[in-house]
Amino acid sequence: MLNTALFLVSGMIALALLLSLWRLIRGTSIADRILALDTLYINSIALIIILGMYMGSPLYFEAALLIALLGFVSTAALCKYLLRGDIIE
Amino acid sequence: MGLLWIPLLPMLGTLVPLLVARFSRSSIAFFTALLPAIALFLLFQQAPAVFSGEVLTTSFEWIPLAGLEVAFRLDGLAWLFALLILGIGQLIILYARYYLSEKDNMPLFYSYLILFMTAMLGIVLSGNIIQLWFFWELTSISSFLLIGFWSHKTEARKGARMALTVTGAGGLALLAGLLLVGDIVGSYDLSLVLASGDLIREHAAYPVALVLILLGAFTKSAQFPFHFWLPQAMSAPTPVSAYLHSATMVKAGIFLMARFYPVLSGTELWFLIVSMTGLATLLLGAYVALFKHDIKGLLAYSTISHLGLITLLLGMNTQLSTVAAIFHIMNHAVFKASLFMAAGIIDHETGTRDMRQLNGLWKYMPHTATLAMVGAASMAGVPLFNGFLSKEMFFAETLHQVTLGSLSWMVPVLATLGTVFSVAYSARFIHDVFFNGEPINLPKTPHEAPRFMRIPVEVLVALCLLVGIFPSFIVGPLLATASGATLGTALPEYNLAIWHGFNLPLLMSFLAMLGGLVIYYNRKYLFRFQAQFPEPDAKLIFEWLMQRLVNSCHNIMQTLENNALQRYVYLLIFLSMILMAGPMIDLHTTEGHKSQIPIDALTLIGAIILAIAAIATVLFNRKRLVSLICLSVVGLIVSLAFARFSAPDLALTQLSVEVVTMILMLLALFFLPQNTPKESHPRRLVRDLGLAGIVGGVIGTINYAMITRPLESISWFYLENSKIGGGGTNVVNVILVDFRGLDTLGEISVLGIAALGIFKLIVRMRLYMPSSDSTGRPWATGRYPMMLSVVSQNLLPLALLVSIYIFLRGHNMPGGGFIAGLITAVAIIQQYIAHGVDWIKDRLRINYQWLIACGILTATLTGMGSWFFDRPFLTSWFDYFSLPIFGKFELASAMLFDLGVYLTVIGATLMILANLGKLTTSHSPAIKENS
Amino acid sequence: MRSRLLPMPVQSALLFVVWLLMNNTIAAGHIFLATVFAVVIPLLVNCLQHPQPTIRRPFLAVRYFLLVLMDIFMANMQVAVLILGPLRKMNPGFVAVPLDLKGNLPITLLASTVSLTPGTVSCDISEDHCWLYIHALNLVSEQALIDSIKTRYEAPLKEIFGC
Amino acid sequence: MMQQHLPLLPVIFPLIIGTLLLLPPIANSLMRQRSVTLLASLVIIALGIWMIQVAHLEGIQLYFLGDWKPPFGILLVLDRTSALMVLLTSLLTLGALLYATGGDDNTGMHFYPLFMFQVAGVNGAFLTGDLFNLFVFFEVLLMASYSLLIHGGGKQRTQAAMHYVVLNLVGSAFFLFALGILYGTLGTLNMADMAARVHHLNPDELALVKTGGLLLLVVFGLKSALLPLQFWLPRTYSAASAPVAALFAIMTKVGIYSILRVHTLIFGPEAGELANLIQPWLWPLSLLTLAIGAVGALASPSLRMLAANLVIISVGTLLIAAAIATPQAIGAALYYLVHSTLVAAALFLLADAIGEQRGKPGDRFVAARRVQQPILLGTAFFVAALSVAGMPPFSGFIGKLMLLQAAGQTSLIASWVWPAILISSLAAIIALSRAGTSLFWRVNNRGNISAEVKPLPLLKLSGIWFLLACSPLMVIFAGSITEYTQLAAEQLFDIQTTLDLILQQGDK
Amino acid sequence: MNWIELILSFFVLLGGLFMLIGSIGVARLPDFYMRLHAPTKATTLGVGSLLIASMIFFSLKNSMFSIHEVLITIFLFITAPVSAHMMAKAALHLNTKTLARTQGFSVQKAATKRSNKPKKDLANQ
Amino acid sequence: MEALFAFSIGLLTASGVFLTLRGRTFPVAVGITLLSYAVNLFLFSSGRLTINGAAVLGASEVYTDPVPQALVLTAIVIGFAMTAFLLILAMRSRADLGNDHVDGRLPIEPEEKKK
Ligand code: NA
Ligand code: NA
Repeated sequence: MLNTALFLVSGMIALALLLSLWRLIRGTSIADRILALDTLYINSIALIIILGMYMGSPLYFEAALLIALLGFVSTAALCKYLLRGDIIE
Repeated sequence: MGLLWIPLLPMLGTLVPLLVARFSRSSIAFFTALLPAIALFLLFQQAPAVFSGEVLTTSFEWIPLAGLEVAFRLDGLAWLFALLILGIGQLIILYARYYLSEKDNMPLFYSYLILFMTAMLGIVLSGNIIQLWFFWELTSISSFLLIGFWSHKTEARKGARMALTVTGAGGLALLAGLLLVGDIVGSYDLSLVLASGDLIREHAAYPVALVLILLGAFTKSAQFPFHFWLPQAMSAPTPVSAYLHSATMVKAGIFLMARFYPVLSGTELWFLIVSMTGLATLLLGAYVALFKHDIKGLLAYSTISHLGLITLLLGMNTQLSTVAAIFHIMNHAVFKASLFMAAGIIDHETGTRDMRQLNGLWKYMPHTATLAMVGAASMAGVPLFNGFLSKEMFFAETLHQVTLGSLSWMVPVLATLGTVFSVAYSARFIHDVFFNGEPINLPKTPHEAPRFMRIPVEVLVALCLLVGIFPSFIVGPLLATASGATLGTALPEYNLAIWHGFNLPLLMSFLAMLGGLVIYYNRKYLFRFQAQFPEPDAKLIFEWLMQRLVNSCHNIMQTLENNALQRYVYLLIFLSMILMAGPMIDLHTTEGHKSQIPIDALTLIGAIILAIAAIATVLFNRKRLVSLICLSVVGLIVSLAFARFSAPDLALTQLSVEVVTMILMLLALFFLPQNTPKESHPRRLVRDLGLAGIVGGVIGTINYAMITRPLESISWFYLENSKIGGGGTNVVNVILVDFRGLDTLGEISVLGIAALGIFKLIVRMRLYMPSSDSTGRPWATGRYPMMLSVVSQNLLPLALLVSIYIFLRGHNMPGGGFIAGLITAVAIIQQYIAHGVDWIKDRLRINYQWLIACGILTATLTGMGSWFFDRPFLTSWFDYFSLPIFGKFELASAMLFDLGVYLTVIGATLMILANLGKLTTSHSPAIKENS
Repeated sequence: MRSRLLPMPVQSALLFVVWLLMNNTIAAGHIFLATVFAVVIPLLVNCLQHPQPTIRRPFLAVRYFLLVLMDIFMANMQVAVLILGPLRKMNPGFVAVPLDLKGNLPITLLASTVSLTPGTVSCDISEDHCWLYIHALNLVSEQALIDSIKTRYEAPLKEIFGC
Repeated sequence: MMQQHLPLLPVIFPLIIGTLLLLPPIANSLMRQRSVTLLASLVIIALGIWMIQVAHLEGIQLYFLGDWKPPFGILLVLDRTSALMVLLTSLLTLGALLYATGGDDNTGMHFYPLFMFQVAGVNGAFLTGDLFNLFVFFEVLLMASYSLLIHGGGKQRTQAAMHYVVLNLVGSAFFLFALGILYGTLGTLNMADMAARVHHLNPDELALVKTGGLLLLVVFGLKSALLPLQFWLPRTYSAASAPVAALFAIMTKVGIYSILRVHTLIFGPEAGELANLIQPWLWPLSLLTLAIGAVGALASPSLRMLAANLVIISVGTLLIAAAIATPQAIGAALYYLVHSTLVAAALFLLADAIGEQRGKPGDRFVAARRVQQPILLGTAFFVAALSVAGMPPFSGFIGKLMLLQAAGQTSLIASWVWPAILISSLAAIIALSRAGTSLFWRVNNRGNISAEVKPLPLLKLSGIWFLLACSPLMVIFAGSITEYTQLAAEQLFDIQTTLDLILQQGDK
Repeated sequence: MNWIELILSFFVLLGGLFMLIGSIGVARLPDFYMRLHAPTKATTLGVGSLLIASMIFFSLKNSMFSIHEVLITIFLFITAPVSAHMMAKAALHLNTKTLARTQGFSVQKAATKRSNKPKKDLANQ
Repeated sequence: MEALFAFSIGLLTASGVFLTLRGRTFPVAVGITLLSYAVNLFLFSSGRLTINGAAVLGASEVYTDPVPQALVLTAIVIGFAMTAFLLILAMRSRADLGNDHVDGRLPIEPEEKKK
């Protein structure tokens, strides 16, 4: 039962990924693309968690943690780039 | 032992002039002459043995592997040449003392001269044919220096280069020829080579070897068609010309032919090449000489023709002709040296060498005139002078030879014709210079040369006469031994006498005389006739050829090496594809028989996203920021793939690296154009796409073929020993810090070096901050969004904690120093982004450079720690401890090593990013690009 | 009132907890380590911190936290419906909320709360920190929204930080 | 006691010195940096001599890092060849550093640390017995070379660096592809183990291994400037500042050395199916390299360019030897390699010195004011020119001679090799005589010796002469040197012994 | 034990559902500011519930409490609003188009212009 | 799965190579990065693909080949260093040469007016 659930969810997440990617490619504004990228990060956190449960191994937790941490940094950097161009000033 | 000193003393002698440079001119000359004089003396010491037919040799080991040894060998031929070189050398030194002016750097000149002398001696005395070549090239080099001695004169420079080029080329051919001979004989020892004539002549490679060696000889001794460099060598100071033309340089080629006579001669090929070349040279030289207005020019061409004569003699394959050749070598050396010196005197005293100005010098310098006339007479082959005798023998030989069959008669006829011209130009030399009216506006008023300047000439002229009158008494024995040594067999019957009765040769000489005088008498018609032809200037032609060569090379390089990176990269990739194509074809079945993993939906979607993102990165490559965003999606998916295929460490590393790279790219992009202009030609696009497709296909195929085949790797060892030997359960990390620690050390070094290099790049970079973005919109005013700063600063401690956590668990769980380092760095960079450089600079005082150094040092010293336990570098240590409350925990040297990694990563990353942040200084508009 | 040893008590506590969380344990050794890091790290990063107001009313803070959690849950439901429902129904809009809060941390917290809770995202803060610009996914009544934010979130925050 | 660590020292010592140079108190003063580095380079020379001695008398020395026996750990191999290369590098280092201390070291930052790091990388590449470790050391020396290339700044350097870096990045990528292929088929990284495993592979896997081996040829070919991958070299080398260019003279040799190492050990005569994998490609390419080098030499407008193209000629010559692939040829090649490296380095330094003295025209072949110290520089140039052109009495001709002899053994090949080598020598002679006459003899008296050019500092001269002195010495001691290189070459080809030695260690 | 699986599956599905909804929002909503709402909310709950699921899962699997997943939620709760904030700021800066019927457009203008006008705008309404 | 993996590598390589062949520095840098992704995956896969077999002792029953992972880790770091240098060099060449073409000078080829 759980496995079916996991299977369904992985399907959902896959779909989610695709949708975000579509937005990323489609745009239209650059902000949209950044938003899409951010969403992709979040989706992949979920993806890794599912993967961890799927494999029943806790080894991938840190990966999720890192995405949560670093995804924020890169989003922030991108936005700063749009705002100021110079992200470290 | 004395033999060794003969070349050795002059070799040392090259330094003498430079050492005594401070002394007076005369004493310089004296000391210069000293060592060669001793050598000459030693040479005479060897005379008895040599004349008794002995062959003296001495040799030392040098390069056994190359069959090279320091070997000297003295036989009659060598003795003769050594005599000429050293004897005439002495006279030249004396002569030069008075010839050279105050301005000239006399010590340098002498040193060159002696070097040249040494080289010549080396050639004639070598007992090893490779060593012979060694000195052969040395003559080319030293003559280059001598000819170019007056380097301020253009023609001197060009003449020198021409001589070097021609003789150098010949030298290389010679080397090839000698190596071939050596291969055939199996040794480079001269005696052995000379002993195995038949072996060589029968060998298939004989023609090749012969041609190559003769190329060497002909270029050196200015045989047609390589004669053109010799006249250019006149631009050297006259003592040099005298030496070059008489006893040395040009004689080297003759010597070579004489030396290898027993080995190479006696075949049709030899005759055809050598004698015909000689004949052509003889005629050409003699004819051209007549029309030269420059005295030295005339003499130069006469040298050419006499060398041709000698060559012709050597080519005729009869023993007597060889004897005649040797005889003429001596005679020519003597009279030509004297003539050049005389010419030098005239030049020196009148300031010109042009015979159209020089007239009637008889009454100004009767003494010199007499000497010159004797020399000229001997050159013309007038009886009672030495030239006559060898000329007679020459005519006799031309009559005997039959190799040309029904055409044989041509040889004596043409020989006579040549002599006719040589008589004519000799006549001109005498009449045109010393008589023929009054001199025409000479630079100087001519008078006799200083006493000692004439002595050398007098000595030589005396020799001309003495040999001419008492040949057998003066040179009989010498000629005999020399010829004997040349032939390597018993001597033929011959008789050195002035009078052989009325015979054909005498008639030919008589005709020659008559014809010569007649021609000179009506020379104006001949001159007028000759004037119709433009005189080809060898120098110009040669220079033109050289220029053509250089230009065409330049064009080739221009077209090939167009300094376009795109082409170079294309070539690189293309070549690798070509090379890989062959084996790919041998690969019969792509798919191996390893059980494969079934595809699951999630991975499939992942792959699809990867593909789309990659393609998007390419398609958007002209909108750089978008392309960058797509790129980071690719990076994200790649790290997910690592996670999917059981590589948590890689996933973590990839993630953190990817973020830092993204920040870096943003920093760089800020100073670069935001969009790429559309400049690639469709053809190029198609071409690149094609190559890219091929590469992708090939790499993909190889990858598929590889991963679908089973593999027995060494990995089992690491899995077994990671815990017991490395003290960690995270095998990947144990491999990094222990099994393959050196890789990691190198890796962090690379990172550190990169940081240093980037710092180097940044320090001097002058870039201006764009005041508005690519669309022209001014930047937002708020520098540090409040919310961002607040959250960033509160995130920092957490991030640090996480990095410590990642660091500590690295040895047993996914993580480790590198990832931890990156997390820390990113956390700090986040502060830079949120608060700005200045704010951080005031609060955070870390010298990143020291951090890097300490990191690498920590890792290295940790590795060296094992030395104290007498174990190799990087031998790890670990142990488990347990304390009452804390329980069991592990300490490992690997941890310390990893700390080094951690520090280096932080140092490097921050050094790069923070300094990049500091970069921009003033707000002035971006660099205008003319695109 | 800020102690030498513990310049940032809240962070220290957070660090202590987080370390134990990460290691999934309450073993003595780790408690020790957690304490060490909880003390050391703040000392390390202290130099990189803007001074921040400390929490005056911790319990209120906890209540606020739970409240926000609750709202987040509700928000997600509503937003989910909005997103999946017909786009016609939505009428988005910008709202400017006047701020009585002072201090960066409180304002940030407010803005974050707004972003995390029902159909609103805080887009910008005026440079004088007097206005919070919000985008609402489905703006029914501006004033109602402003009031709810001020009462539901701003007020407690003011109490918590006593400003 | 130290001798057991000898194979490691040439790698680790410069690395440590390099890091120390970054730290106070040394980092603070240029004088300290200079003295420390010079001392260090002397020590490295001593190490090199020691290694030669050990390798020569006590045979191959192995060093197991982390005490992990092959094929599992990384392994350093000290044999005659690697010892020779290390010594060569150290000599080069001293020469270049002496010159640098004359003032080129303060035109940019971190000169000495980077220099030391590059030396460490080069030595590592020479000594390692592990293919991936070779990659790592390649990257170390490349990274250092990137940074050194831009030392001193200026448009040309930046532009040359861009080409150099991008090309080498692609090269590194291919190196990794090749490594992947080789590990993915052979399942090991230790070169000796690879050589051993090559024998039990089925044809398909062999095909894969071949692709890997040939890809490696491209990678090493790029480093060693094998046609058509040589285009980057002339501009890069002539753009680099003199001491850096001098050091770079060893870089091409690293590539050639790797070809000799890898392709004789793994794909050498005893590799069964894979025997002499690269020869069919190496033949035409090396000959063409020689040709393009000769053409380039004739076309060169300046002494730097000429020197760079002469490097390409030497590369072509060496690769021809690699293509002949007999111990005799390789022995000759090793001798020639040492000679050509040192002389090329000297030429680069000389070009810089002459350029400085001649003022604005620099080292371009045009009339200019006469150089000061015409004797010192002129003689130096003369010696360098003769050596590099392979004319007696200096070292060049011995190497070429022995190479010609080696080629002569195989008469068919000789018919190609001899003309190629001899004609290239002629081209060199022509180019160099042109260079010499125009640099030293074509003096325009407009700007005769003017005050602002000061004579060359003694240190710079000593650097040049130190390198040049090796040429005559190599002639005088040619006997023993050639004997050594010959033995080294035979050792290279004596694969079985090497394998036994290394892999037995593994079983122990 | 089945009811635990039930709970697990519930949380898993809930999480996945919200994840999906979030992305649907990103893909579907008409303008940037509206899209901005989708992930910032849906993901918090989506990830949250997945993490709860994973907590339960691993706690049972290894029969010891596994609550470190909470960390991720903490991080997301801290960072998500800021990301949203930054993106919004950027969008405003770039004058990203809004849906025609967006109210308080002047407010948005004001926001981008950083003036303190909005008081009047409010007065008008 | 293997086929999928190989295909992805091929595609990444192709994209990387294509961008590396562009004329401006930034796309080249992006191309090199793509190429290095491909390289890392390739090298990684030389230990064959394994699912749920991370080489952490005790974490699973079958272990993947850890060696390539270690190699890729090194490769990633080195690649990062190289990319960083390339990017800064790109900035420097823009600063020194006034344009961002890899040759430091803008092409004069008539490619512009062709279209
Ligand atoms: Na900045
Ligand atoms: Na006259």
